[in-house]
Amino acid sequence: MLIRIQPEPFDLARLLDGFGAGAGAVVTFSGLVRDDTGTMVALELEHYPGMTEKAVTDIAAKAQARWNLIDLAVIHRYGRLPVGEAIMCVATAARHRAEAFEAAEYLMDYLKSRAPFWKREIGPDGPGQWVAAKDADEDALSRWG
Amino acid sequence: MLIRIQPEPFDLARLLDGFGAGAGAVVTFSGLVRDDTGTMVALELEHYPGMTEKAVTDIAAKAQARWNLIDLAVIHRYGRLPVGEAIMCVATAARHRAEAFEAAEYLMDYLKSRAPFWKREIGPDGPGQWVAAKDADEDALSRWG
Amino acid sequence: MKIDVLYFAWIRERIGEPRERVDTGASTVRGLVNQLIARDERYAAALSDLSSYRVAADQELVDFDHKLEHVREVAFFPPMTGG
Amino acid sequence: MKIDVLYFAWIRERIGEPRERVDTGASTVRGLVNQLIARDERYAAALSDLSSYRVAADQELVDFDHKLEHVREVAFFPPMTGG
Repeated sequence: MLIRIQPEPFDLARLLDGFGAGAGAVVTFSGLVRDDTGTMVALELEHYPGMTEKAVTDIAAKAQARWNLIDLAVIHRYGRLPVGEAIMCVATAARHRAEAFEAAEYLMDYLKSRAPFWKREIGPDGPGQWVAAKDADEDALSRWG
Repeated sequence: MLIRIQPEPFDLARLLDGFGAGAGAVVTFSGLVRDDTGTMVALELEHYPGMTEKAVTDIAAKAQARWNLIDLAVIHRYGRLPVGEAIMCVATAARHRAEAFEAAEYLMDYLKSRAPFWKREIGPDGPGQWVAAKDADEDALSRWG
Repeated sequence: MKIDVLYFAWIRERIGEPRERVDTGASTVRGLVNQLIARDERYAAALSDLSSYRVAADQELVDFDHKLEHVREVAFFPPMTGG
Repeated sequence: MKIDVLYFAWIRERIGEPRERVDTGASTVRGLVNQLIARDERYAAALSDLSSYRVAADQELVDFDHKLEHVREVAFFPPMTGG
């Protein structure tokens, strides 16, 4: 299990090198900074040092146990992330595809609403709106019982 | 949209370089040759040249339209594939994570049961059993309506 | 009418050939299957259990009632195991 | 009892500080919130609407009835937007 909370960019390709040996299925998810308005230059991610590591580790351990994963990785960045860069990624390795997909979706649902990160849009003139949490993201957790 | 049916190994990292520009979510799935019995040395994949390309392109086009994907890739190998090597991969890029995950699972479900590939286990003494299709894989298609 | 008939995986092995050209008067896939089964026991062993395999006509999956008119290529194969 | 109180995102901005040390006799998170709101309008603006934010005690999410006994660090922050 690899968990990293860091400001630096990461290399998904290097992460995947040798990842999931013995598995039949590997799923990855990458979240990228998207500019919907055409006026955003970056996202600024604030986080809660200490709690972030605990919360992410706890979420990952639950996924690992629930789906008996062969391997699992979570990398999540914070700080100022320019449009187009990766914010975070998860990778899951399991014997079969359903387990790998479900575990990756579970990780994403919980990281979205239970990992202490807060996003703010940065425009050409500086900080703009804080990104609001969506009801749909909170609701997504209910599917995991 | 990138579709490749080939015997050669592929490099997922190279595939992902620049993949999904403008997207917020990128999902990949890789299927690896797994040795459950400890006696398998490879999988041999037979396919139906001509129909394979048509079937995979058709499946990919349906996924692209249904989820309005920003980008999509399918690479599927055939021939003799040693234990541990990648058999195939899909990659999907969309604005949001639910679309990217669903499209990747749709692609996998259809490639599994509608793309004309047949797998056979190769042991130390040569060809063994043909891998039987699973009812669960056929049933998985029903969730897509 | 001459049709290219292709066989894959264990169907190919039972019949012993990957493809052949078949002269047929059958109007449907089912008629072609019956003609082949009547040839000899290799075909009977491969094609008698209709629930055990799939058929494609000109590289599209079809059912056994599919008409053969204008069809140039028919393939018989086990349920797919891609992915 | 002295507790480290942390603020994040727009709660931090409204209060004007990322953290402070608070001397409190409150027995629950709710009591601490009421004590802070009573201080001045910056705290009232940040913390009056209980439905708009979350609380962690010693880095675990808790509800407003959570007991403060043995708690050393309380954090107030908006719903998370990770991923």
